[in-house]
Amino acid sequence: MKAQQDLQRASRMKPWEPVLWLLAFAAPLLFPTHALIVNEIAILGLFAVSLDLVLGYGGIVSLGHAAFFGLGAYVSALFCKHVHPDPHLALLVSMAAAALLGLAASFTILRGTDLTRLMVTLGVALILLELANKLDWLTGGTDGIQGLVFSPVLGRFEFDLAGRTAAYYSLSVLLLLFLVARRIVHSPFGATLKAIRDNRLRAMAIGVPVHARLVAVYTIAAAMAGAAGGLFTQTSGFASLDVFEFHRSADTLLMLVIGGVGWLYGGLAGAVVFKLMQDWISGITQQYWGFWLGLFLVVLVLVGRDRLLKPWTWWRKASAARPPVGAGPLLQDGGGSE
Amino acid sequence: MLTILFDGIAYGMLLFVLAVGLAVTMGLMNFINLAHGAFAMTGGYITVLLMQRLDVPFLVCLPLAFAGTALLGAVLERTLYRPLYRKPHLDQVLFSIGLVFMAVAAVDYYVGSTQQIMQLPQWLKGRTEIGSLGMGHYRLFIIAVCAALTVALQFVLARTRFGSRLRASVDDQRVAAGMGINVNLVFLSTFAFGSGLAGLGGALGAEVLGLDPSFPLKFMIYFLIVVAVGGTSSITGPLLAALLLGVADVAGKYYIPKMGAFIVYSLMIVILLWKPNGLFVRQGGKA
Amino acid sequence: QDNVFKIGLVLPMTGQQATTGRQIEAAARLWMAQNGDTVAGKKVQLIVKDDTSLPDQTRRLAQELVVNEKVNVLAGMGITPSALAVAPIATQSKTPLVVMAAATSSITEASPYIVRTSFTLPQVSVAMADWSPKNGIKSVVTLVTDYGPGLDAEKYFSERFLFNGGKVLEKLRVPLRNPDFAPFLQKVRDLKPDALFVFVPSGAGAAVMKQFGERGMDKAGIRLIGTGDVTDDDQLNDMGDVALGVVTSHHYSAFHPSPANKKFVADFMKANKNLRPNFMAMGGYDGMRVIYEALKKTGGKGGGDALVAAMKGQIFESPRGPVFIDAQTRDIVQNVYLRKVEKKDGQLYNVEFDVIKDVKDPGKSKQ
Amino acid sequence: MSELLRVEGLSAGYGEAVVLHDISFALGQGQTLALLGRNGTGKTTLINTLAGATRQHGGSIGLGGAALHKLPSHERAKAGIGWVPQERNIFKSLTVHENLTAVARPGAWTPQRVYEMFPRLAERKTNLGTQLSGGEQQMLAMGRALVVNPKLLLLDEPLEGLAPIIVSELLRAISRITRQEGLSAIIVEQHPLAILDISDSTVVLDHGTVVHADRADRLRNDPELLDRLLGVAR
Amino acid sequence: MSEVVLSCQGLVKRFGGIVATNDVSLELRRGARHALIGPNGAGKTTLINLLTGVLDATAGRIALEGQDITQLAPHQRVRRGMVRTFQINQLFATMTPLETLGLVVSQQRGLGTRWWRSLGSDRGVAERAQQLLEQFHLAEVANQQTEHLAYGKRRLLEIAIALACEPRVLLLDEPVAGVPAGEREELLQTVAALPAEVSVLLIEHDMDLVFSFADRMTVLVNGAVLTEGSPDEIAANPQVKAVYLGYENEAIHV
Ligand SMILES: Nc1ncnc2c1ncn2[C@@H]1O[C@H](COP(=O)(O)OP(=O)(O)OP(=O)(O)O)[C@@H](O)[C@H]1O
Ligand SMILES: Nc1ncnc2c1ncn2[C@@H]1O[C@H](COP(=O)(O)OP(=O)(O)OP(=O)(O)O)[C@@H](O)[C@H]1O
Ligand SMILES: [Mg+2]
Ligand SMILES: [Mg+2]
Repeated sequence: MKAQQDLQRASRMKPWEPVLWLLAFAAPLLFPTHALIVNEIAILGLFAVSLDLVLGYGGIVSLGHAAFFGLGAYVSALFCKHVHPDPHLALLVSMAAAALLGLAASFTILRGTDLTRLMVTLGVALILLELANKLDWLTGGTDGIQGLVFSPVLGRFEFDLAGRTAAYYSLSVLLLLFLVARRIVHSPFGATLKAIRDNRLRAMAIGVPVHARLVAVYTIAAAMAGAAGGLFTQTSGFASLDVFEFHRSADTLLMLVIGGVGWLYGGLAGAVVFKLMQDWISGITQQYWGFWLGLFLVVLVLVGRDRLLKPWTWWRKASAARPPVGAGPLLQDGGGSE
Repeated sequence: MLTILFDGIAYGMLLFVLAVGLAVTMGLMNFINLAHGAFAMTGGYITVLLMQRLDVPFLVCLPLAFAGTALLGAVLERTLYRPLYRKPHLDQVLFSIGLVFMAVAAVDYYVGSTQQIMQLPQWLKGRTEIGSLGMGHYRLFIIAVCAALTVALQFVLARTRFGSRLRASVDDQRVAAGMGINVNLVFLSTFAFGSGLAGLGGALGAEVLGLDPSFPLKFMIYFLIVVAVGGTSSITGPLLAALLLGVADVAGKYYIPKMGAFIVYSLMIVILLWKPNGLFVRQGGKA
Repeated sequence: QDNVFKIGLVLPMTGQQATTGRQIEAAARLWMAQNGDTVAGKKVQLIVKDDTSLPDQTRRLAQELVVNEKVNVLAGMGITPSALAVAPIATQSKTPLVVMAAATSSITEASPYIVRTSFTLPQVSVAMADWSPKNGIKSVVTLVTDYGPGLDAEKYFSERFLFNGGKVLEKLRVPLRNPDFAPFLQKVRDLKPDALFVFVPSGAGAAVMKQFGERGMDKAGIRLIGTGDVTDDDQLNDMGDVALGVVTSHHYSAFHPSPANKKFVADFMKANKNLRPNFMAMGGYDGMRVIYEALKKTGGKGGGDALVAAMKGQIFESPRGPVFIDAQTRDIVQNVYLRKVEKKDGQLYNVEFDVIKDVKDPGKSKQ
Repeated sequence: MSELLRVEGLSAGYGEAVVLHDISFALGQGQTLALLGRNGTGKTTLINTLAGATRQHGGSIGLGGAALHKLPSHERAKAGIGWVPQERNIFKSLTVHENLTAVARPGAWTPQRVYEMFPRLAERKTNLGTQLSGGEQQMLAMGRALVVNPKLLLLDEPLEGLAPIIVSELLRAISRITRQEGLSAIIVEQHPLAILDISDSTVVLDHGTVVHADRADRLRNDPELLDRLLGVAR
Repeated sequence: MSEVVLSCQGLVKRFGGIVATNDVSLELRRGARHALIGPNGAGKTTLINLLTGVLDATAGRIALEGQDITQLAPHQRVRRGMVRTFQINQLFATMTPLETLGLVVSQQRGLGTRWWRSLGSDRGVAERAQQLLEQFHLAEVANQQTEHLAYGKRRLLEIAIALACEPRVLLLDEPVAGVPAGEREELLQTVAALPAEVSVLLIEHDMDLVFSFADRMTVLVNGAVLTEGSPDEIAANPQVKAVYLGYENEAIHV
């Protein structure tokens, strides 16, 4: 039936998607010298996808997503140090811990304006940062937890210096969780999230339990961010305070916005663009790369993401101005009943 | 402890001047200008460089910092910011962070990355003791300037039509213009004024907060806290929020130094959970 | 390719620690300019990377340098977590890691390939704790930034100070991100110690001193002492008269009266638009020397193990004074000087007036 | 009767799209014009073009001798245009009173007089724009156009969502204002019969062009024509 | 008469000093076609907001099918069959009408928490969505983004959403505002054609429509119920004429 086909179209795998993933998995082989950055991008990508679930689909802005990343990182580190060096187990424990934190923290993001949410999420992350600093008997304070050795992935693949195992490990986890996220956003559950993002009042008026949905998606996203943090620790062998830092949340937000919010591949694209760009420019000018990165962001916004990243539109006339799609006004009350 | 209260008020006032421009652009113009700190930094560097290199007196530098930053704000508004008013907030975030990155690197390139140190005139360096209350002259000066500024701002926004014309323009540019409001001029002057305030704040704050190229990033969180807690719809909101945070921070660090950074963040979270729209919201309808 | 000797220098070149990176890079380049870039028939190549003070970046960059560039030596390391994060890579790849800045005591224990040419905080703090009781300071309050090096400084200073019969009235810790020192200084003022011992990262030193002066603490009879970070040569001149008379202990002063140092300072300033070298530059400069000497000795044969072996036990006359790389700990042994800020030729300098010779890192001698 | 508004060869639209083609008509001082047409024929676009809120592609607009089409939107208010947009567009973060004072110009119409006309608004003086009922917003939009003290009122479906009793009062008020104070008005309305009674002339649009322009009573008294042009039987 | 489905007693809503709803008691019977009229600002929209839980009442009780729902959250009331439309469109701007209706139908059928299958995987949902699209003349714009639709279409979607929720009680707030005269009748006919056991409460200022639709009317003035009765009683009531209809209403709606 046509309606059914139309409804399913969005969720169907596009031909370019498997190609893209094949390319991603080929990258560590094609560019063996860049396996480390592939690993880093995979982790950042996972983190950005997790933020996209919250921001792009749930409509909740957050400047404190690093809270979950950081918790995942530290839990993995502690697990390895005190319990068992198995990376898979550690990853699951990281996700569980982050999910618990997400569940608890989700109650802080239900009310208020976007600005409120920005600040509350940020505050939660910074408090965790302070905690990690103060509980130095557990976390090693500013020195962090260093020199961790995780056992081989799948019992066979040692984490090597060139970072190939790390890259494949992170890419696999990314793919797995990405597919789960993809399922979620195209499901009826995902549709109710979009409904909440677009119009909370109306979502309530068709019987969607807005708060319960937000709690659920926040928890899921937190678990994914926790996985990213776990990967971070496992592939680098340490966890230190900066996993909770403000800039980690902020950079991820930038990546996501660069790639496009409310589109799962946006987070991945943003991570690739941002990281490669930073690596490339800072290789050229170690002191002033910030300037060029900043310039890129400014131009990106002024020219428009579409026009900048799709060269074939350069010679077309600007399409008639239409209202921007994306996250709603930052300062408006997310609404709903008090 | 009166001295602690005094220090807290001075610190809060300083935060207020630094953040009030942001409250204006963000609260009234509904534009997320994370580059606010970059304007503050500009004001700071204008002052420091004028004093160091040209020996301009401090008191002359302050208005110059205001005017210089306001001019910069006006130029940027005309050239870069204007098309962004209609873009989604996240694009505004991206854009203004990009500006911050550029400003940080540019200052680093031209001035260097070391902390700039300002030499205050002698009459601002002293300290007056009245009983148990010790007041640094510079902090006294900050309080005086900020108080004057608050009164002036309050007057402009409450007693003139400018405030409501600005809000009208933000609510609906097209219709506001159709009702005879020169929207472009209103935005330009507001933005320039907000930037100027940031510049003044930067000039005043360089002495207490330090000044180096990472200033805009380092203090962005503080500005945002003040604006979020104070609410974006008035001037008194951010003022009281800044004072509250200033006093709480200073007193907290004095009495329970172990709690360090926890205090400000916890206070912020508690307030925002209690009053999600900030302490002071424009409500209307309370006839 | 075989004739190239690569040094991977990973440093914070941007962000709040940017000055560290600048000073070290400039000093390393100065060393190469003075001593040529061919050693033992090999062309020395310096590869600089910016880690923005993020340990995970430091680690990735170091790893890439080792795997892709096949660097012979890793060097730099602006902050302790960065150095610690790279340590396993040094071990795994048997690449010497010359730490030129990070100052926490334990770093050298993290890998047998780590050699340090900067200093450790216990080293300089203990010297201050020895000097002050002899000079009329019976009670102090310590004020340190709440992170690794700060805690080190606090611990070693106060332990030794107590041991020497002094009293520590209160140990204050300032959050790393702290805009205003007022409450802490007010607390100190109310406690009325003989002196305030300060350790803060170099940028914040000026602010502390100014607010110290503004609060009239000197007039209330409180002296300001600390480690040399507070009166960092990099910024000392801009601090103005508040800095005058401040007593600090450190291993290097740009005013160190030796011909080697005079030349070092003059050349450095000439090459860097009159920027005055500070102790960070010194760490970078001597780090390069240690690498060069090791290369000379081994002729580039024997890989990382040989290089580290050749670095151990080096003794030389550095611009900072006599220096010795302890073969056992691979940490630096050096003189620690007591200095007072004075005006010389219209410029502020840390003028040395006392010295404690051959100080080992007490963090290690403890165990 | 002196002429106030003269529109000649006007074409306008949004972005690249041209919605109105070659529109010409004139309106005298103190006169009321009923602007009619089916859904989506360009009535709102014409009103908005007069207010300067669309993109004009050609033609001229003269208001009391001044070339209105050369003025930016905000100067047209000064030149004598008072606009009630179709979607009301109350400034939502201003109170009722501020909505009026923010745009008021000196003249016979003051906020006070608006309150006398709509006592309901006086009771809601301190409510924010969003805290008004639909009909109250409509009244406020009308009042806001009046305090600009215009020569020409542009009313885009001003009766929508108003209670029947207010509708009749408002219609009476409009005709009083135009007759007694010399204001001209252009009124867009879905129910033609309601306004033809108080109008002097009509313009009917179809597909962005004028298909009928005449005295109002002609259309009022010709059910067949009404049906043909607007699909309004009875 | 048939049983009462929705009732409220002594509802009060205050905004600061303003009493928007003043001690309103109302009963809606099964299958009723009930109109709520009253001057602008009388509190009609506010009353609907109270009934549906968008606003919390200052005082009073609300019962749906005999159960007290005063404390229930809005979405819980929807689950019990009370659905509304909004005076100002409330749509999902970035979705298409098809997605919107697909979502509403699946939510209505209790599939809203399903996360592992796609939105279109349920055949019944798709069929029902398609049926609604056709019923409301939205089929040809089914795959366009809602925010780009013409106003009339958006208005239709607003009402289609409410019907997709399979209401047992339907509250309509000026459903035909902005809809051209010709299409108004048709729209209301769709509503009138709902199953007989569905109760409808309609707010509308177009008296032609109201009188042709309603079998019972309540008049609200200044937040309080002025009177209630059959259409004939209301039309003849001099008080209603004075405060709401006006004497010349025939002249307006010929
Ligand atoms: N912002 C816009 N951008 C592009 N086209 C538009 C815009 N607004 C309206 N249009 C188009 O212009 C044409 C005329 O629309 P307009 O709103 O002027 O009609 P109208 O006669 O006022 O209709 P209604 O009776 O529904 O108010 C329509 O085809 C519409 O689709
Ligand atoms: N949030 C609010 N704060 C203050 N007053 C409000 C608020 N919401 C509504 N009111 C007031 O309550 C009264 C009732 O409003 P309501 O929207 O219910 O009227 P209504 O009967 O639907 O009118 P209309 O027919 O014009 O839509 C109005 O006078 C309005 O100004
Ligand atoms: Mg129209
Ligand atoms: Mg209403």
